Amino acid sequence: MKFVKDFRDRELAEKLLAAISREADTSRVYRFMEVCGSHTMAVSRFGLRSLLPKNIELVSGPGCPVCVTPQWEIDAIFEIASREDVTIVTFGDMIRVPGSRGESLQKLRADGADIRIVFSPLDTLKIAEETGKNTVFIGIGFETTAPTAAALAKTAKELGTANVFVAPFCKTVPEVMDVLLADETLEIDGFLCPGHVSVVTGLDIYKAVTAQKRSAVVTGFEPLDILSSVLEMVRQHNKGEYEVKNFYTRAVKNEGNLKAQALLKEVFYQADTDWRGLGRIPKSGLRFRDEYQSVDALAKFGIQETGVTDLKGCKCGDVLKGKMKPSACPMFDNGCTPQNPYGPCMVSSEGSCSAYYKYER
Amino acid sequence: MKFVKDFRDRELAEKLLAAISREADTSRVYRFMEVCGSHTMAVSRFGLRSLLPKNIELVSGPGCPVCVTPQWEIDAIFEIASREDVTIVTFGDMIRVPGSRGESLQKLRADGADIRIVFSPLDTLKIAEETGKNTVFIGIGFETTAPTAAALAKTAKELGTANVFVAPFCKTVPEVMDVLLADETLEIDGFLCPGHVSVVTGLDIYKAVTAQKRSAVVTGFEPLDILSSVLEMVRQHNKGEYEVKNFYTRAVKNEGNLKAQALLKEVFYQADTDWRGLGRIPKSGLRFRDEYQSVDALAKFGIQETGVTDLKGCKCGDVLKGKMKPSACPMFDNGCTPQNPYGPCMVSSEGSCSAYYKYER
Amino acid sequence: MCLGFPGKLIEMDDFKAVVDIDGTRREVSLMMLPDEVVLGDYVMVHAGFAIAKMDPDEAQKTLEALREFADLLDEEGQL
Amino acid sequence: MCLGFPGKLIEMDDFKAVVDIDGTRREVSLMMLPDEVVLGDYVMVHAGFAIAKMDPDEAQKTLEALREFADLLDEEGQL
Amino acid sequence: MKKIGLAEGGGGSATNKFIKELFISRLGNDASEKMPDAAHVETDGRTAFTTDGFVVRPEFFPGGNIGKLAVCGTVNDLAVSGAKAEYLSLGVIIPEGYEAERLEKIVDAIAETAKRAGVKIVCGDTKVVEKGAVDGLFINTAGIGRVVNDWTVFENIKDGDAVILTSDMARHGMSVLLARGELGFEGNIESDCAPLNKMLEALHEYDVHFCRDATRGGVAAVLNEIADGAKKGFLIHEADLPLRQDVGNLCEILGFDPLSVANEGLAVILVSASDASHVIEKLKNFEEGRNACVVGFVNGAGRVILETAVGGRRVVDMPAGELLPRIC
Amino acid sequence: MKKIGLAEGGGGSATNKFIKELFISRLGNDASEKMPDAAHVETDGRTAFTTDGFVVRPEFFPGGNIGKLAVCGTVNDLAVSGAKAEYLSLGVIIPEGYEAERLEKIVDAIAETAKRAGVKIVCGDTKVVEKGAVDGLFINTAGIGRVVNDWTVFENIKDGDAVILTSDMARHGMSVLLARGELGFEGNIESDCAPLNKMLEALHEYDVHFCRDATRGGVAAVLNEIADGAKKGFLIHEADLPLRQDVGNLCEILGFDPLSVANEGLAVILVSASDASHVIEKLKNFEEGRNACVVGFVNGAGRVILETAVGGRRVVDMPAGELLPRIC
Ligand code: SF4
Ligand code: SF4
Ligand SMILES: [Mg+2]
Ligand SMILES: [Mg+2]
Ligand SMILES: [Mg+2]
Ligand SMILES: [Mg+2]
Ligand SMILES: [Mg+2]
Ligand SMILES: [Mg+2]
Ligand SMILES: [Mg+2]
Ligand SMILES: [Mg+2]
Ligand SMILES: [Mg+2]
Ligand SMILES: [Mg+2]
Repeated sequence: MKFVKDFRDRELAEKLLAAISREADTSRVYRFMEVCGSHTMAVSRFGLRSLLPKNIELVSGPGCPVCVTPQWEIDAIFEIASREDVTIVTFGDMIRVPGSRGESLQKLRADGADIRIVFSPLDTLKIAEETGKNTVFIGIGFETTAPTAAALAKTAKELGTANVFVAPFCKTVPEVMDVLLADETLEIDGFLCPGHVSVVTGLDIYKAVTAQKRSAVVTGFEPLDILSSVLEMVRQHNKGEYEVKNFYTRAVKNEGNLKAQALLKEVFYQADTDWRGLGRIPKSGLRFRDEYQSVDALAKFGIQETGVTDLKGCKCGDVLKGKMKPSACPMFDNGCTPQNPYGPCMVSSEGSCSAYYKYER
Repeated sequence: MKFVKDFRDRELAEKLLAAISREADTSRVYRFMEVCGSHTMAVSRFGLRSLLPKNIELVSGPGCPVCVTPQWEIDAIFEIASREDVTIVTFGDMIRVPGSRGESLQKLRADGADIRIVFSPLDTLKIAEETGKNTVFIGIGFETTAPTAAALAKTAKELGTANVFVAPFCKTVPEVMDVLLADETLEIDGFLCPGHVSVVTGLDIYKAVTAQKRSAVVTGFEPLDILSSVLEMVRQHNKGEYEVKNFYTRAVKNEGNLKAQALLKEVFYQADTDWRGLGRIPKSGLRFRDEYQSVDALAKFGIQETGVTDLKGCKCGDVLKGKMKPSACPMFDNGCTPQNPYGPCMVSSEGSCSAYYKYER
Repeated sequence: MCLGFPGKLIEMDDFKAVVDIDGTRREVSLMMLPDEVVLGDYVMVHAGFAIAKMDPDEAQKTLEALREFADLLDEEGQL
Repeated sequence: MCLGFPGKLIEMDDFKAVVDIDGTRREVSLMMLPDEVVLGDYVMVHAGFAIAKMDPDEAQKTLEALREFADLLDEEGQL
Repeated sequence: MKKIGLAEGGGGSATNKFIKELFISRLGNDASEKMPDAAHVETDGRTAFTTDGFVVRPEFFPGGNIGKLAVCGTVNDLAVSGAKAEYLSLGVIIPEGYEAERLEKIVDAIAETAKRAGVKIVCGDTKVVEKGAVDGLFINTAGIGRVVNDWTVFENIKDGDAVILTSDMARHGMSVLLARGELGFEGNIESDCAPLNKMLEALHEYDVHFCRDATRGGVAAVLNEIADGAKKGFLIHEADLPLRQDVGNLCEILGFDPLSVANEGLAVILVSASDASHVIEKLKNFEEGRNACVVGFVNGAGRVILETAVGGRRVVDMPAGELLPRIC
Repeated sequence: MKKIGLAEGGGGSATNKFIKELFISRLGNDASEKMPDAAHVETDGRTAFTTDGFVVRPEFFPGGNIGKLAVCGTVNDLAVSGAKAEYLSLGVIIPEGYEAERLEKIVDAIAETAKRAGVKIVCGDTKVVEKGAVDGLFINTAGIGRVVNDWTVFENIKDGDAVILTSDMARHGMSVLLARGELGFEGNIESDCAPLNKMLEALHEYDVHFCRDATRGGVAAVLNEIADGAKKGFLIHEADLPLRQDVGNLCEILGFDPLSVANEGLAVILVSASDASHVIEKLKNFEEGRNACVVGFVNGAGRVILETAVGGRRVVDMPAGELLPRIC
């Protein structure tokens, strides 16, 4: 793929690794967080952790949407999915997420629920037309994906489609970063900032990071993107000078995608929402504005926020904050595996626990 | 089965056959018609034709309801069956009946039509409740079956069921017998009269037969019933004295079943109808009275009588009148077989042509 | 025209009954049956309806007539 | 968080386009794309939407910087 | 209530676990335990090979279930061909959402019947298909066995050969019809579904001219197939046909000819008339053969003729397809 | 447009006609023409026996159809086990109303593929099921063949053995995914579906330690099964993995690991490192093996390790089940 292949060059990667080894101070530990689950996946998939010096730790952050969706939202989805007259439309990521009673969309489908996996939220429209049933798109994700859910809602509304609904469970990055930064026990030196979220948001949202003397590098998902960003963060820390950097200039503009930002603002407002493991975070979620009541699955199905009731024994909260490695959770590979996930971090293949299980165990 | 086994006694049968052989005048031919298709089936199934003397011919009459249903009624059924929102409920007899374009309920079902085979018309109610679709019972048959269709119509009406309909294609025996008797070319000496039709109608309907110096014996469907009736008819002819006889007294009362007769009168009126091969016969069909419009499939689906347009080349008309043996039809076993029936007499397994094909070819 | 079979009444209310045929059972409607019946009676069943009470005496009479006729033939030595 | 891929625009109207990825094609919505694009341009696709025009100059710059840096290392003999 | 999901069919660890726990633990043997691509077994000389698909609904019926049937059907096809049934394959197609417990019962029946028949299930395959793709379980079995004699040769059939039915007729078809419940009848008819191989193997000491099991299409289909293949005819005596009273009655009520109704534990055997009584005696030593009897003889004509209970004669034709209950 | 009806499955004359005209005329041979209960064929010594069910949707996809697949799958299972594929059974489950012409195309593909593979279809079975019972055709094939060598023995695997893939990966899975059309992608990926038996038979002159075809679950599943069964590990080099660019891209776009995607014409072969180049050379003589290459080696550890394109290492785990396209 163009824009991809060049950024996987082994020779350059080796040189970056050599530079990192050379420049990293062996007397200290560098802890960098991949905010984005896709960064976590890329790190694992390319085996980058095995290449980095031992004193550079990459920890996974809150950027797997499936992982941070609270139990009550997941249970609400299952409740809707169990209705006879409903078709659920979802990304593949949601299929294996376990509910509080062990159910999942996969199991509900086996029980007869009508559940469709799509690549684009817009595919919902065609499915709704075909089935004639109430068709509910499960909107999860961050600023990258949220506009696509907004686009579906807006299109359905404009078309006057009566049977398309969107479950508004998208979340926003700046607010959760604020929470992480506000945690005094958080031992993170820098953030690999999510490349595609940044395509939409632009760079300003990371100022709070560098203000706290932590590095923030917006970057892509290829080995050279990640390794050069790690090197940059090592250097910033060695120098003690912190600055938001854009290492993904081929896609990310400083101001972000203004059209997508406008779409988000038009359709959603920022509401206090619950994050698995992180609790309720003010203004961190996207709920429908009143004008979009007619496509709001929460309104249609009378879903009530029941608050955070997390899974007993699951340490996702600590894992997401970078306080605990997945393998340190007592359930890891002991009642919680990708085949039979207990906590949501094990479900999404980019969830911290799943990625650890698959590639690092 | 009680009331059955005793009437299959081989020894008695042989004695009856011996008596028939002895009493039948070898210088003449006796031609008796089984009015009822079930008699035709019984004659074939027990191989009675092979046992009777050559000069006693049993010919099949108009008593196979599938056989005499005109093409337009069959096509109308197929038209209803092809509708998306319809479930057809039928006796198994109708499944293979070919339409004017080669279609059949069997083929329509293979194409996706919802077609259910039942033992009782009342089973329609349960199916209608389960599917919620417009559920149409195909009412074919004579006076034995017509009251069961009437009972369904009446029950559905009383229950206020909105999705149960009956196609009123039942016919009556006296009127068709009148037509046969009026045909001067008809060479039939006597009639084996339908046992179960007579259970409902009683015996009076056969007076016209004996008035014409033809015998009429109401009888059951076991070998001894049939053979003793043949013997009786031979004797009546030999004596030249004709009298309606009831050889099925274990089931048939002289006055018939008054309750069933009343039910028929309440629900249906006698309308001129078309008979395959016999043309339009005044007052020979049962159509719904106005009070039963709400369950009348003809009204519901706007079915128009299009008149008789019979199958080219099919000699069913002559076969039904006893003027032609099935094997004399040029299509018999030559484009028309039970596996691939062209005309309706080949479809019903009690149809004259089918019975001949299966057992006498 | 009309296949029928004689079934024995083994359960009954005002509107419907269950008939038994040597171990096989089916519900039948009584709404068309003109005769009084009791459990143990046989009815002719057609398309799920009892259409007549079967008369065992008449059956017996018919059979006896046939047998007498046969005996007569035997005596006459005509077989 | 957000898998994306760069696709080449090979068909286009005001609202949607078809992108090609080395022979595989998909329709994508353009309703969220802020940039002017022409056929042959590459866009970043996420969940069926073009979310950004890919900038080949920037990609080139990034790569050149990396290569220069590597050459520098070589020259320094630090590898 | 555990249900089978698509993951069990995806070909990864869930599939392997599912197959090991649900199938291999019940059916396992040396050849199958390591789940090789193909089992390697010992054969010698001529080998019989057959397959059948099983789609019966309902899956459970009096006298058996689809699993028992799947073993019997293939074992019997091997046995009637004159072979000693030895190894079976097992292919199962399972709809997403199928109850695990139900599947276990069926696999238990497979294991039990295979044991009773003395055959090993050495290879298998499971596929889980999307909910809605299928309304229940489908099973395929194939079987191989050592040919002892070839009982499939039409040319061996001689005029005068006795026609033996090893069991009474029509029980399977009528049992399943009752179990379907659609026509509103209830009864006590059990399917005759049984492995016939042990019994038929005992006949290799006799000169069996031909043998075939009378499954779909019943005895009528088998006799017509033979008549067609061997250019021979049959005279069969209705009075001698083994038929349970309730089975015969139900056939009559619905307008079926019991000769055309399916069996799953009935073989038609042709032997010389002089061997017939010995063969019958041998058959009667087995539970499955206790109703065995001679029902007629081969003759030169090309048709199957039935002498009826009252002495008349009629043709027994090849059944035309689906059996349809009649009312008129 | 002729359609298949229930009568074709009823077991009477309609069924026999249907089987003769649609199947036997295309697939017929001495063993099957008279439609015996079981075919009798010649075997000798050890026999390989395998079965597979085929439920692929859509039934037609670029590079093949369910019929071609049904022959390849079973032929390949025999071949990778070290046997010479000889005879196949064919079981088909057909929904009422299925288009006859479509079925004919599928049976034609079966006939053509069997011919190409040099195997005979000697026995079969068809079942027609009620409309609504199933959404399309299901096929089962079982196969038998003469064992030449046993390539299924985990104990024969040695540290240092070379891992050969006979073809590039993931084409079947991605071809079918595209053909399903559900995710809205279009492409030009053809399934790799092919009979590998002729090619694999040519390897019996070498000391093949182990062989398995990488179907459901892909190469990842096979390597993990071997690692599990043989208590061995693998080091595989991502840079050496044969993978067509468009196939790899589509996998990446959807978040799939191509190692976990199904193939239908790819075998994993383990030979000693010294034999590897000769085996590769031999494989490349065949169209199906033109992309054959060594992708890694067996080592002592119990895991499958991939050295990635940039030199990192990661575990290749057993795929967990259904492949799910990811977006996040
Ligand atoms: S291993 Fe499982 S239980 Fe533990 S934190 Fe991860 S997802 Fe939660
Ligand atoms: S043989 Fe066929 S075409 Fe001729 S009269 Fe009979 S049904 Fe009609
Ligand atoms: Mg991102
Ligand atoms: Mg009658
Ligand atoms: Mg295999
Ligand atoms: Mg078979
Ligand atoms: Mg069979
Ligand atoms: Mg398999
Ligand atoms: Mg058989
Ligand atoms: Mg196999
Ligand atoms: Mg296989
Ligand atoms: Mg078969």
